[in-house]
Amino acid sequence: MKELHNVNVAMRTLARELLESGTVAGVYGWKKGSRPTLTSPLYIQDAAKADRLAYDQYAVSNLSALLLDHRNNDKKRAIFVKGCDSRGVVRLLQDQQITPEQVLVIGLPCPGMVDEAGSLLTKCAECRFPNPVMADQVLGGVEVSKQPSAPTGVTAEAARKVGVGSRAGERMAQVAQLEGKTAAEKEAYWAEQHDKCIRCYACRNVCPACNCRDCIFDTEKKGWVSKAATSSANAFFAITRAMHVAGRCVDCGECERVCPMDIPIMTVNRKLQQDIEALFGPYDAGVDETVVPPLGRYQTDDPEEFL
Amino acid sequence: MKRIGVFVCHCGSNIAHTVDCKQVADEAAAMPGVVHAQEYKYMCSEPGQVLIQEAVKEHNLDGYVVTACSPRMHETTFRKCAGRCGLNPYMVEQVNIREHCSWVHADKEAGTEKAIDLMRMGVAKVLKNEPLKAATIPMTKRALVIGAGIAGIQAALDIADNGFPVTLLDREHSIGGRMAQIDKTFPTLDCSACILTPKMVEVAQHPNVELMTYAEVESVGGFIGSFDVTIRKKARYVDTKRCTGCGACIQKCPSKVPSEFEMEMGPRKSIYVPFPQAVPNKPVIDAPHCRYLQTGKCGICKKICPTDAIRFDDQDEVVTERFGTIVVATGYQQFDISAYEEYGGGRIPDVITGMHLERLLNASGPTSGKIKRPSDGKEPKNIVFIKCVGSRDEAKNRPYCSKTCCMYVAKQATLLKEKLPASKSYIFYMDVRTGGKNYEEFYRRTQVDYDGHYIRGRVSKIFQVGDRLIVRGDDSLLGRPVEIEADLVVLAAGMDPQHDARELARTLGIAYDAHGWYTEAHPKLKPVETQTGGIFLAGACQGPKDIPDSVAQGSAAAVKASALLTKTELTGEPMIAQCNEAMCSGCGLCVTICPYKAITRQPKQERIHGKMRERMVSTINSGLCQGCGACTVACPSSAMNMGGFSDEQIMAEVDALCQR
Amino acid sequence: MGTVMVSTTVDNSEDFRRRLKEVYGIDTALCYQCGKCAAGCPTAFAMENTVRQLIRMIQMGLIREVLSSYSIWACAACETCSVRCPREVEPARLMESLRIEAQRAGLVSDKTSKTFHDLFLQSVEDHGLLHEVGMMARLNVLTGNLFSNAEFGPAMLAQGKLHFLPKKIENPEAVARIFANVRKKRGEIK
Amino acid sequence: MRYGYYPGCSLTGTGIEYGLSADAVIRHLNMDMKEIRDWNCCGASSAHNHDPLLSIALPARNLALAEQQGFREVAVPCAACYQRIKAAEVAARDPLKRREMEEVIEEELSGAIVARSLLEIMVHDIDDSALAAQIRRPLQGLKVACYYGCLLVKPRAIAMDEAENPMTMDHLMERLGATPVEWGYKTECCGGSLTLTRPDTGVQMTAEVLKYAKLAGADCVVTPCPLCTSNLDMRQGTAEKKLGRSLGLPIYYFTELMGFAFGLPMKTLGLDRHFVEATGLLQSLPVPASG
Amino acid sequence: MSALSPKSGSPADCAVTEGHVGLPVLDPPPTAAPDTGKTKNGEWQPYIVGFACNWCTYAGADLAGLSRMQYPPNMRLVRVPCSGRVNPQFVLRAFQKGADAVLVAGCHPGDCHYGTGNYFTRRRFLLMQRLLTFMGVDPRRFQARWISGSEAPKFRDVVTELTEQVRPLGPNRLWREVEP
Repeated sequence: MKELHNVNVAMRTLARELLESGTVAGVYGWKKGSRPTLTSPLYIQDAAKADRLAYDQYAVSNLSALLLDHRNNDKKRAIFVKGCDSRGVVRLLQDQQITPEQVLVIGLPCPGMVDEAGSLLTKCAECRFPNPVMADQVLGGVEVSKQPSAPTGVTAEAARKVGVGSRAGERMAQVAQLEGKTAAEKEAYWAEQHDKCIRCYACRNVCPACNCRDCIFDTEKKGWVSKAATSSANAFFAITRAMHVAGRCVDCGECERVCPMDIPIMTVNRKLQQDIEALFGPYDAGVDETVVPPLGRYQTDDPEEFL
Repeated sequence: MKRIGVFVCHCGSNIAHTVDCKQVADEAAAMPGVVHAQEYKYMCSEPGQVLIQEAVKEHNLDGYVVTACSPRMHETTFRKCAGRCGLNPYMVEQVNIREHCSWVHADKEAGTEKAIDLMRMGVAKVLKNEPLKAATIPMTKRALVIGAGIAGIQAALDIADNGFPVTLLDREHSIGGRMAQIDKTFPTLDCSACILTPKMVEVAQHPNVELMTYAEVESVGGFIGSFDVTIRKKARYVDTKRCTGCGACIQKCPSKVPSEFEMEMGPRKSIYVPFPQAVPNKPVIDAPHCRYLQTGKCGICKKICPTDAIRFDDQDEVVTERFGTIVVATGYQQFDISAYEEYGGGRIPDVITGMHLERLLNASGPTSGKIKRPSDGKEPKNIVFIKCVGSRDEAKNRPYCSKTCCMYVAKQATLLKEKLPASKSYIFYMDVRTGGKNYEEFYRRTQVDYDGHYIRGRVSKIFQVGDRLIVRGDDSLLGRPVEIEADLVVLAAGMDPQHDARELARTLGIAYDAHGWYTEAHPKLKPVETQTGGIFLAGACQGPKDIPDSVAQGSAAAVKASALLTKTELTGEPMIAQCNEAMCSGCGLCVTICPYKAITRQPKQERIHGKMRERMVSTINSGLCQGCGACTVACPSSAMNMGGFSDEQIMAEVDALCQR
Repeated sequence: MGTVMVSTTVDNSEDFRRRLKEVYGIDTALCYQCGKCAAGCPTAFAMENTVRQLIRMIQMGLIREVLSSYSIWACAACETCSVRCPREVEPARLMESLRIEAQRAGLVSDKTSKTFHDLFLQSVEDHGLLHEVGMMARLNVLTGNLFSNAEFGPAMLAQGKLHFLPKKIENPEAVARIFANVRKKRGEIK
Repeated sequence: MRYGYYPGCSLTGTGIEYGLSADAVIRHLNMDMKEIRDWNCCGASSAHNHDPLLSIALPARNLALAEQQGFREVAVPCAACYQRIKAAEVAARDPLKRREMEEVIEEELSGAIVARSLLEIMVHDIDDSALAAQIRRPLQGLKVACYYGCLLVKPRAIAMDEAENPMTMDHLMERLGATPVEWGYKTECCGGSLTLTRPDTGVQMTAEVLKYAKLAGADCVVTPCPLCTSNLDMRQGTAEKKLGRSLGLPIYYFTELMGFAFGLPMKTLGLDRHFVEATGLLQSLPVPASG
Repeated sequence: MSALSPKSGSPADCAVTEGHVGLPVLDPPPTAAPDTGKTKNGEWQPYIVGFACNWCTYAGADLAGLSRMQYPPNMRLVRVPCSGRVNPQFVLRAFQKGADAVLVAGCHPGDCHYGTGNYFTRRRFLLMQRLLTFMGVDPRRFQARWISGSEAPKFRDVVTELTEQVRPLGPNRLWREVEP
């Protein structure tokens, strides 16, 4: 992508400098994969490898959860972020899993991510935060913004052309469509989805909000739920996962992307986002780390339905 | 597997009437883990308890279930019973087959079935019970009262009379608070100073009371039983040990400053006591206004002082002291009328507040009790009172009623009529609220005997034309706008929390509402307690209050504080949160949700991949935790658990109920 | 003065109050009748019922009386009441909504005001701008006060304040379409 | 370009002297300001009595045009226009409302553009020294009653200054050398919106405003609003009859006084186009010693 | 495939495929655990698990007993210190183990013994209720109520209503654990 040429050069230079100077112990970014349409995560600790860094419209992976590997480490790591990724970093900061001293966030302009066929990902069409919500540095002229905003930086025009954010108003369409169904239809739909789950936990592993040291689905000790992939246990897993990230999900869509069974996980997350907004007022997780997530606070005049 | 006993109580026929107790016992005996099951007429009776104790010994029980009445009734009984035979009291569960079963169901078959389910639930739970022990925390037998207004004075006196040492702290250099500024008190019209001054002297002379004036709380650490309070004693520039309070320095001081106590309607000196009856009656130097401290020239006070008490090199002193309990009595401040631009925003000299009028009425005030209006010293004829200024006004973010204004306006109108018989008081009100003993009667006298002219409506605007004030209001009873040409307007300014109330609350770790009033633990049943153990509230810091209410609350808070001080140590709740530090990721979600601030993130040293690392984990203060369990649900990894109501116990109960 | 059958009037007017809330965002239940609005109202002297009383009448269900009152047309929309209202009822916006509702209900008592506003908007719809002279002249004709304000004519002419021919903006159709679109949204056809 | 200028309908008609003096002052100060092309009437003071949507849609088109033409702010001299345009700007901050507005005006609206009154721009954006440098004839000894009217300061959501005791114009007058009087009628309504429909009511209100200005010892009244001015100026004679006393208070736009202080010719400023003679008072002011 | 999926696939894939619509609720698999609600005279009875806070609802239930109020024997109460102690996972657990309905009950907001616990309960379960409904659970099967220590009649009515609301729904088989 020609708009990103200079950004790529700058990324490599910056990474090299950061590693050479010892400012950071490692850098999270992407590299070109085996196919032109594949841009996959890369972690480098060696300045010599900085030239492998690459960033384009296929760099869909959100790297923020990888920072958890170093959560009890004093050394600093640099991470390149798109708008959606930056919210994952804020998630980790707010959850106190990393400290600002442990991470150097470098914001990038997002051209809108595309699939192999070159069409814009739905999540990008629905994107409200194409710009980093926080960054220590930025490349490509992108502007940091804690408000929903239009794409900025060198790819702003390209992003606008492919329609980044153009369907932000319709983010809840899938939720609304399901809400319109009968209880029996919903039950059948979700039963089918839950039955597919193989409990690989890929969704959890990639999620910046799933940052527990010990996940309740890994420990048998308390016996919350069986590890077997039965419909019952899968439903328990799906709902519990959703409730654990309720009000904390940063809407990056990685869980659904990595699901090998194509379970519409984000539909559940979006449903919760929608209800949280309707019940407790507007809230975007992973934007402002000083605002406590909605389930960690209350208003005495919250909606009352339990009378 | 644990060895469990089950004891089925008949409660006479109360239970046995609808529940086949024998069947319950039989079913129990068949359960895995149950080694003994027995029924008896009255389990709570002495023979019943003996029976349990013998069974515990005989069958070597690890725990037992009593199926009987409500645990709210006899849980303590059966726990103590266990304690007497060497069993940990928390290895006992009681299930309710009376209130929740036999009394509410007539069908014996259904009743028995339900009783069996509940019994199974109890057995399943007790199999997961762990012995619990309450932590004890030492009690420092000393109280701190913050704020020495009438509520704080009363609280300090009562604690001291109960025999405990108490420190009474105020940031001003005299105690007395707002009440000292007030002229006369409703509804009796006795002079405020006449009833307050004796109390001020009494508290100052009480052997159990230490006065700490001109001092502020900087930080509070610790918890109930041992609060470590850091206090800044501000520099007074006067050695109180040498000073005799003769007042020579005050007389000779050449620098005059508007007196805060007199609402800036009269002067004070730079070395001053705020009012003549001040306690302690020893002056301080107001450094920003002192000529010597600012310019190095003057020093007259030092020259004239007969006891050489002036210390220009005095410094703030910071001390940390330990107290077992704290009473917060920081009071209120008068609402700042500058928010009411439509009433001149404080710029019109003859538009004053209620407290200004108190000082004008007071014989020792700036006008020696003569009613002179501030602009030209003229005696006013037409006086307008406006109520609910900074009260019941959502647009000014003061939706609440300040509670005292209706009465103080009635009082002031009465006093004005006494002082100026030719004057006329017009009182704009929305509702007249006179709940209180002899209050309504007082209001009636203001209207009937003292010619108070009440007009129902709010005033929209006041503006000045020449030396007159044009007051435009609505008479909603008449249905027409009205205009009054007034000489003096008194805004019945409401009560605000102290400007720094929130800051102090955060220091103390107590809750406050949207406006900054401190929140009591329960609006009805715990009116002087806070959510933080060992900290109590007295007076207007909790919400607008008049003098009688403040005094009553001061005494109430003192009783609560004294009750704590009688103990040498406090026993905590045994059923409290427990953190599994190995699982805890230190995210702090539990910290924000805990109503008692019992959870803190603490560093934990740990060997990770062969290296010593430090990571943060949640730590529970067993003295503060009350066992609500909110943290257990906030914790996604369920590192947080709760003794007596653990995840495992509750799951076992659910399983037992369902898997029949 | 007749007795108000409150149980009937209040009940029958629920819909109107709900409409005020939903369409205009005005909740009359907020009002505690302090009268600060009326007391500061510069046109109260020209009203048969003050704004406070109008709100009370709405609370009590006297809707027809309110909509057909002259008072709502005497309001100068100065917003003083809204600025001072302690309960944030926004009486000025209420008066505005009552004027709109009065037109909807065909209960306009002040025909001059209605004619003025109609002519004003007609001028804007036609030209994209207000043509002051044209509007005033037509107002006088339609209200039968042929020479109202005419005394100022010669002086204004001399001062260059009167233009007899209406000006137009470059693209008056764009403005006309705004009117048409609003009508479409309201389900009205002109 | 920073400011898009929105003159509004009155500034070529009843408020022509406002138009002339504003033009002259803007040009004199060499401000980064240009008229918005093809602007339309904002709908004041009728649209809001007709339909809430129409009342924000009419001004919204001007905001959209200003955005398209690359302006960052809209400068509005007329107080009535300011109130309506600001209301549209505030409404457009709500995405749902903005969408509705876009549908009606058939133009895109980003919601980012800001409407400001010419008065606040003159006071806040032009620094003291730059203004002082322009003053040739300070208004020494001129006692002015600053009359803001309603529309710039009410309701709160659109207010450019405090509603009861605004000071923006007072500060400007002080900087021009005049002495603003303290008075209670700065924002009391003059009845401008009623003059055509209920002239009696209107004139009564006008008379009250003028009376209190006179009582406060003012030599003249200064305003930022063409409706107020035409009312206070044109109907002063009727008001005098109503009050039974003569007033003789010239009514100035703040831009006229700025222009005069800058030394611009009275004619350029439209000072000869008043009902109440307005040139004499200014000419009587002491002339500063030259040099 | 859903709206967010970056992988290929047409939006039509999002919808429930036609074959599902109109099908009855999942047929119980042959190995499903028996219905928990026992039959009485051959008639199925709803089985309800209730979580009650110690200070209000449990006390309200005690008062109902003291007042000898009669209500259906279909609910079993689990005592918890505070409704804020009720983990949504307990609710799921009850459904897995065969409960036909679940009730969470506590003090009225503002009256929490611990000050703030039930405010969090309210937020948590407002949300969970909507999520469960979204997943096809009949909202009558999961309810929350505020019942104070003095509201014995309310406790009686809630139990009665809940029982009667669930009865026509039949046994809940959604998410029921299959016995090994």
